[in-house]
This record gives sequence, C-alpha cells and structure tokens, in this order.
Amino acid sequence: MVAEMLVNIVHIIIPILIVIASAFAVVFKDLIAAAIAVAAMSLLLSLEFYILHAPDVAIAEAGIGACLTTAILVIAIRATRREEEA
Amino acid sequence: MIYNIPYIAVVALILIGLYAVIFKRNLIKIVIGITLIESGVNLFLITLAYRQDSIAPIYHGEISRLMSLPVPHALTLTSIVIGVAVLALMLSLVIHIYRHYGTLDARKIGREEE
Amino acid sequence: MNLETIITHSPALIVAVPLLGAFLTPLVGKINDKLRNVFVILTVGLTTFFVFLLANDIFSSGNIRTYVFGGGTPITDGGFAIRILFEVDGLNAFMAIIASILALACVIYSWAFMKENTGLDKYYTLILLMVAGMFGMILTGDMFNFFVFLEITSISSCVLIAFWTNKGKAVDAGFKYIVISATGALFILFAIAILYSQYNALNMAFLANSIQYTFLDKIALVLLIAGLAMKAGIVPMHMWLPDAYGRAPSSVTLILVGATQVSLYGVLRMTFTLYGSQLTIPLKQIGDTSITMNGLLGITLIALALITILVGVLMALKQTDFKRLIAFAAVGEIGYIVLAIGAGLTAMGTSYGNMAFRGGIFHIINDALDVGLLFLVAGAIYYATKQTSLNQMGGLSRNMKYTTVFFLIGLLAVAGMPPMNGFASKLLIYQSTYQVNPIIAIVAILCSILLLAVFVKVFHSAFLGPKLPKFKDVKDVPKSMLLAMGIIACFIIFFGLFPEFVVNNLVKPAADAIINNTNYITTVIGGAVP
Amino acid sequence: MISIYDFIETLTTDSGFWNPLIWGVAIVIAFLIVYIIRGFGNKGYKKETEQTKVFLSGNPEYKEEKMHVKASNLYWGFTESLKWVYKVLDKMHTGNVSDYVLWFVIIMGTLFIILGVI
Amino acid sequence: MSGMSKIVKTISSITFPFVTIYGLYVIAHGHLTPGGGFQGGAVVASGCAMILVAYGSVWTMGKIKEKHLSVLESFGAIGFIGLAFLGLIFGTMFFKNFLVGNDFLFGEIGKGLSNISTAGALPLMNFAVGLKVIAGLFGIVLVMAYTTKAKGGKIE
Amino acid sequence: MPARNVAAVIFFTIVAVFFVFGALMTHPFGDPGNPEMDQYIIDNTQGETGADNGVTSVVFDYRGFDTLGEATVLFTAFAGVIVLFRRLKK
Repeated sequence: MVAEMLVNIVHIIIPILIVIASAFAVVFKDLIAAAIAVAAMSLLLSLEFYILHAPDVAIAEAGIGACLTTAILVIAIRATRREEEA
Repeated sequence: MIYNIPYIAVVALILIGLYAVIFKRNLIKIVIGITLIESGVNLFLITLAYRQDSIAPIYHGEISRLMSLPVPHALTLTSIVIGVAVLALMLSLVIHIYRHYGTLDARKIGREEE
Repeated sequence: MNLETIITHSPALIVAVPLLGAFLTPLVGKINDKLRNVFVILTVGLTTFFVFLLANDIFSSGNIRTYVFGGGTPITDGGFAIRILFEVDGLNAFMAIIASILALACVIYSWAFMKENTGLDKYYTLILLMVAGMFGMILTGDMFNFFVFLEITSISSCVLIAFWTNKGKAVDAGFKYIVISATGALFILFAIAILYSQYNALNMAFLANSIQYTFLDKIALVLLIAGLAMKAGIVPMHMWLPDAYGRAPSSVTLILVGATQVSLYGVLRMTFTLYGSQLTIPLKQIGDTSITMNGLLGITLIALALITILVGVLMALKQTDFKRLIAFAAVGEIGYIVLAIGAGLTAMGTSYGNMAFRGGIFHIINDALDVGLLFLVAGAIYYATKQTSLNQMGGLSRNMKYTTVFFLIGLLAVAGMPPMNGFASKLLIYQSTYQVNPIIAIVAILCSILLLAVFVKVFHSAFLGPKLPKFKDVKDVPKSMLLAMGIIACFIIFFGLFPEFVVNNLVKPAADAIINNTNYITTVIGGAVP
Repeated sequence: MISIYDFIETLTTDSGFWNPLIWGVAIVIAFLIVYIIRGFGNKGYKKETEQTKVFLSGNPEYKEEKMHVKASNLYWGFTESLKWVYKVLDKMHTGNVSDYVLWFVIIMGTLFIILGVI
Repeated sequence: MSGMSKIVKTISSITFPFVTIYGLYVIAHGHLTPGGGFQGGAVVASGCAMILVAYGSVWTMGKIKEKHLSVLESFGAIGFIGLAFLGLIFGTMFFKNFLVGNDFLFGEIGKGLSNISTAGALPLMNFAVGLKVIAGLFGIVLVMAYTTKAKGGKIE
Repeated sequence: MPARNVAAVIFFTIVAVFFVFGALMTHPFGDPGNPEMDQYIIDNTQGETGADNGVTSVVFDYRGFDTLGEATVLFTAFAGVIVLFRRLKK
C-alpha cells in the first residue's frame, strides 16, 4: 500500500519537474542555459521512461536526448550567438 | 490510482513548445520549442504503454506477469531518432542563416522585398 | 521469377529499390560521375517500371493488392493487424504514377542542370531518398509508417531546398520548410497516438473499421487534416510554399510538387478512408435540417479552397520573380483540387458529387504535370541566362525555340485552355460546383481567366519582345533537359487529347476508391465488416 | 484489352460533353474561314515604307531594347485599383516562420470549433 | 583547436573503451536485454562525442574523416536492407525473418532460453543498425563541430 | 499588444482547452483496457521470433519496415549535414 502510494507520488512529481524544466528552457535568455535545461528535461524524461517500464526507450533517450542533442545545441549556439536578443 | 496527471504534463509540454515556436523570435528558441513538442509526444506514447503493476516487456526465464505494451516503445524509439535527425538539420540551417544574415531574429530574416 | 511474382512483390520493391539505390549511390559515385548518373536513372527507371506494372494490374483487374512485410496473413486470428501492411487500391496506384513520372523527369533533367555543382553524390542520394519517401507515403496502409515516410520526404526535401547554400534565401526557405514540416508531422504523430490509445491499432483499414467518432477522434481528425493541409499548401498555411518552390533548384521543385500532391493524397486518405464510414452520419438536428459531418467539412473545404484560389492567383499576378510566380499559381491550382473535393463532400452520393471527385482527382495529375513543366522551363531559363527576375528578361524565344514551345504547352495547360488536359478536369470541376452553388463556379472560372492573364504576362515579358543585347549568346538548353520537358509535355498532350480514356481507366478507379471505402476495409478485415 | 475506340470517346458530363478531336476540327474550320475572309482584304500594303513605321504621336521612336515593357509594368492598373487587397495580402506574407506556425494554430483552432463543438 | 586540458583528455581516453564496450554489449544483447542497435549505437556515439569534446574537432577530423563515416554508414544501411532483401529471396516476403527456426545461425526459438543464439536475423539487423547509428550520429556531431570551428567553415 | 499576439493568444487558448479536454478523456493512466495487438506480441514474441525482448522483436520483426525508415532518416540527416557544409567550388 505504501509502496503503491510512493509510486503514485513519483508519477506525479516527475512530470511536474519535466514541465518546470521545459518552462525554464523557454524562459532562459542565455541560450546555453536553455540548452542545459533541455538536457535536464531529457534526463528527467529518461527517468520517467524508466519508471514507466520502458528501459529500451530510457537508454535511447539518455544517450540521444540528454547527450547528443545537448552537444549539437551547444555546438550551434557557440557557432552563432549566446544571448537570445539580437 | 492517480488521475491523468501525466497526460496533463504531455499537454503542458506540447503547449510550452508551441508557445516557444509562436512567440519567441530567436531561431534557436524555436528549434528548442520543436524539441519540446517532440518530447511531449514521446512521453504521451510511453504513457499510453504503461500498465499498473506491470514489468518491462522483456522475458527473463519463465515469468508470467503483466507487461507494459511494446509497440509504443518501438514507435518512440523511431520518433526519438527522427527527432535528433530533424534537430541536427535545423541547427545546421540556423548556423548557415547566421552566416548569411548575421542575426537570429526571425523577423529580420527572409523578408520578401520582391 | 514470372511476372505474377514480380507484381506480387512490387509494392515492397517500389520503395526498397530507390532506398537501396540511395544507399549505394555514395559508393558508386566514388567510381565515376557518369556511371553514377546512369545508375540513378536506371534505379528510378526500374522503379517506374514496377509502378506501371502494378498500376496496370490494379486498373485492369480492379482488385486491391496487399503486401504484408514479414509474411503471413494481413489479419491474425484475433482479428487485428500486427505487421506493417501495404495496401494498393486505385487511388494509391494513381498517385504512384504521378510520383514516378515526376521522379523520372527530375533525374533526367538533373543530369545537365546540376552539372556545375559540387556534392552531387549526396544530391542524387537525397533525390532517391525523397522518391522512396514519396512512394512509401503513397503505398503504405499503416499510420505510423506514413509518418516515418513523411519525415523522410520532408527532411530530404529541406536539404535539397537549401542545396545552393551560398544563397541566404535558399537556406532560409529550407529552414522554414523544416520547421513547418516538423511541426505538422509532430501533430500528425500526436493524432496517430490518440488513435492508437483508443483502438490499439495502427492499421488504416482496421482503424477505419472500428472508428467511433468520439471526442478524441474529432481531435485526431483535426490534427491530421491541419497537419497534412499545411504540407499541401492550403491558404493560409501556404506561405512556406512560394519560398520553398521559388528558391530551390528547379529539378528539386519538380519533386516538391509531387510531395505536395502526396500530402494532399494524405488528406484524402485520412478523411475518406479512415473516417469514411462516419461522414454521412447525422450529428445534430436543428429544425428540419440535420447537420452531417460531410456537409460541415465540405463547406469548410470549399471556403478554404476559394480563399486558396483567390490568394494564389492574385499574388501570382503581382510577382516579378519567375519561379515565385509559378509557385503562387501552383497554390491556386491546389485550390481547384480542394474545391472539387469540398464540392464532392457536400454533394456526397449524388451524380455530380461523383463528377466533382473525378474532376478533383483528374486535376491532381494535371496540376502536377503542368506546374512541373513550368518549373522546368523556369529552370531552363535560369540555366541559360542566370536570371530569375522577369524584369531582366526579354526576347528569349528567339534563341530558345524548344523551351518556348514547352512553355506555351504548359501555359495553355495550367490556364485550362482547350485542348490541353487542364481544360478537361476544370470542365468537370466547373460543372459540378455549378450545381452546388453557381457563384462558386463563376469565381473559379474568373480565377482561371486571371491565371491565363498571369501567364500571358510571363510569356510577354520573358519570351516576346526585341532581342536584348545581354542575351545575344544565349543558346537553347542541353538535350537532357529538353528530354525531361518533352516527357512531361507528351503526357500533357496525351491527357489533353484523350480525356475520356484517362478518366475511365485511371481516374474513375481512384475516385471510386475515395467514395467507397468498404472495399479497402474488407480486403484487410475479410468478411467481418458489419 | 484497350481498343482504339477507347481513345476517341467523348467526355460526357451531366450537362455537356467535351471532345478534343471535334474541337480540333472546329478550330481548323474556323481558321479556314478566317483565311478566306482575310483574302477579301485590301492589297495596298507595302513593306519597308512609311506605312509600316511605328508612330508614337510624333515622338521619336525608342531603341528596340527600351520598347520592351517590363514585367512589373504589366497590369499596373489592375494592381493599382486592387491596392487595398494587396495591402492585406502583403501584410499576411511576413516571411516570419513563427507566423507560419501561428496560421497553422489558427486553422487548427477553427477546425476544432467547427468539428469539435458541433 | 587543441581541445581541453590534460586531465580531461586522460580521463576521457580511459573512459572511452568502457563506454564503447558497454555500447557494443547493448548492441549484441539487443534481443535479450533492454537495448538494441539504436540504443547501443547512441551510447557509442556519445562516447565518441566525449572524445571529440576532449580532444577538439580538428584533431578528431584528422583521425577519421567524414567520408569514411559516410561509407561506413552506407555499409550499415546496405547490410540492413540486404537482410530484408534476403528475407525476400530465401523466405517468402520482404523483411521475412528467414533465419528463425533454422539450425544454421541464431535459429533457436522457444520460451525461456535466454540464449544468445536465438531470434534469427534480429541480432544481425542489430549489428547493421548499430554500425549505421554509430557512424551517422557521430558523423553529424563531427561535421557540425568541425565546420563551426575550422577556418572557412566547410568540409572538404 | 499587437493584433497578431491577440489572435495568437485567443487561438492558442482554444487549442489548449481542447487538448486538456482530450487529455482528461483519454483512458485512465495505467489502464489501457484490453490491448489485443500488444498482448498478442507479448505472448508470441518468444515463440515466433525467438527474441526475449519484446521491444526488439517489434522493432526489427513485426515493424521492421518502420525501422528501415528510421535508419533512412538518420542516413538522410547525415547526408544532409554533409551537403549543407560542403565546399561549393570545385
């Protein structure tokens, strides 16, 4: 019973954290910070996938979403400009 | 039993992404918005696959328990890889746009003066 | 390996051969440039051969062919489809013919047109991938598979639009296109997930059989229509289209025309096959009149189509850039197709409703060929003069005789002048819309006249007039480009001279496939349809 | 099998028909009539004389290149009289990618209201 | 660019083999444990990206050109579609799992085997896709990193 | 606020409302009902394909053609990035 409630609480908390991280990704003016927020969201998403019994997708999301996406974003930001306002 | 909180989170992710695409001027922010929409759709697919008191759809010896649905997992894998491919191309184009126009403001590029 | 075996496997081969060709092209390109071009043309030619073989079989027998990847029956014992399924009926075969003609013309045209560029290995790879993606979208009978091929098509076309990366505008157009198509495709995926959540199936025929038209189904329908209509370039979601068409290399634009039509096919497939059984069910009773979904959707589509035609034609009148002008004209032409579909929807079941569908379907192929030919002419002029602005051109018909003839053919066809093919399909559309509401038909005819005026302007300013001194040494374009234009022109003249033959043998099966989705469902489900 | 007669059938609609071959014959006949009428014309036309020269109200004739009317000058009156329409249309085509997605959202919302509420 | 400091370089060169081996394990055991061609490929590509960050893109580009990666990816893709075509030739249909049920290779089926030699053509497809994903993902990152750092901003 | 943003906010809200209603009407979290297709795959993955991992059997066997498409997308992206950053002059 307690375990079930704990699982339910985790199922509520992690989506909320994901939404908060994604909101930060949009709000941050510094694009590198936004990219980091996207990475954090990806990592939380990967955790959520793991909790939802999808380990295959969790590995893929951790590898592609959290690592390579961030790398590509950071590369692109360093090649352009870091602040949002031109 | 929790009410459909994860679905609401999915909708929130999609709407935040859409907000970024529509209201933000910076091209990289627009790209981030599309990534967020994609994450939301992925989360939706995986949420659909979840069954209470289940295990991952992988057999280890002789076990017979409820398993979460495998098809959405496969679809999400495809969707993730497609997402990173689209992201890479979009950012390459953004780099090129910056080289040509010197700005990332969506309103200043591609004006039609013809 | 007899003919029947080849036809049985051709749905898979039509997609797999261009894919294999695309994977091999970088390796072949290491050997020799000419060999690579020949290889690509052979690959597309082989695909075209399969398409025509399959289409001949479908049209002559009237059957629907299915192909299950991985073998087995389409439906397992429990009554659901687990494997990916290709399902080819009249509409699929019809669209496949369009795509194959455009692809063949494109690769032949590219031989000379793209000769001066670097990165041609990858260019041909991407062209083949785009062709494979189009065929996949056309032939598939599985929702998620449709999404995957949609993404292949949009990713490869966005790179091809931005192929001339030294032009800022081309890169900008490519970026816009990828943003638009990524957003649209994601919402389509969302719709697919919603449908999956309700019926636990991804097969189109299975979904069509079990769809209930609940609230979630309505959301899914809206997402599907909006996402695919954006990719088809319906006003007011057409803004990417002039950018992309106008700034891409002409050979790429030709295939982009095909990709747009395939998106339109997606709208038709989703509306009429997936939700086909729900279209005529009354939703609400107000007084004596009952509101049905086909009436609602039909009126919406007619309204959108009229705006599309007006905006497309009026904007085309103003443009001075050759390709941008044709792109706006293409928007208007798409409006005619949507107009016919909307008219057919409102009058579903009547004889003129069927005529509207036939006109709309016939106009799909006419539009693809006409607009494609015009884009090829624009590319030929760019190749010869390095100009795209109409203000800089003049007197080109003195040096480019064949191109002028092809332009005249395209002009007459796109404006719907007899005896070209555009007239036959527009006649059907006018007659059927007149029965729905005369004002619609009058607006459509007026816009067609305006379209003629638009292209007379182009003809006058580019081809007529005195010989300009800067174009003294302009020569006609190389043979491969002329050959590509010739192929399309031959089809245009053929369709124009024998419209009834085409309508009876090609268009009617496709239109019947739209009107009646029972065949499509029973082929997969078996006798289980209630 | 496809016979030759399939090709020359007439495209019939509910209230009319269309046959390109008959149309072609009609065009040829019309051309012949025009040719015959042309035969009645005056034969006093002579090339390379004052008769064929361009007359611009007495103004000097431009060079050949300048005589060509540019594309942006064509249909000037039409665009001028429909200026208000073009003002709206130009305002629509901003070239901003956010606006493109915004139109998508607008269409989506409209369709939601049309299909979802009813 | 000379990349990052000595510490980062050393640690990443120590870690890189482990990451690679873990990725290859995930690829090889794709049909038994969580993972498969995509996930393993993504892990290996992440490891390669780590090396790229530590040593700088110019150095990495000197070691491995994008042409080679392109050819490698082509081979992976041809292997994958070739297996599908073999299903058409040896089996009945395109994408038929033609090896399953044979005594030849990976042919065993049955419940609860947890044997590596099961699942027919799936392990081979895993390898082909793994190769493809490693080459593709790493290639994308490499090209983007190199062209935004190097002079001229173009690859050869 | 310019007219564009007003329209954007209005239609954004409409879309949001419909999405939220849709989310509330989806089947309850953790209870997908009676998923016949997925249950068939779970039951038969070992017997038909021999793979213990249900997801792999879906990815490569039951829906192998999707995976081919996915691999093609990655191939396209790599080719595209190379094309975009290529040298333009010979």
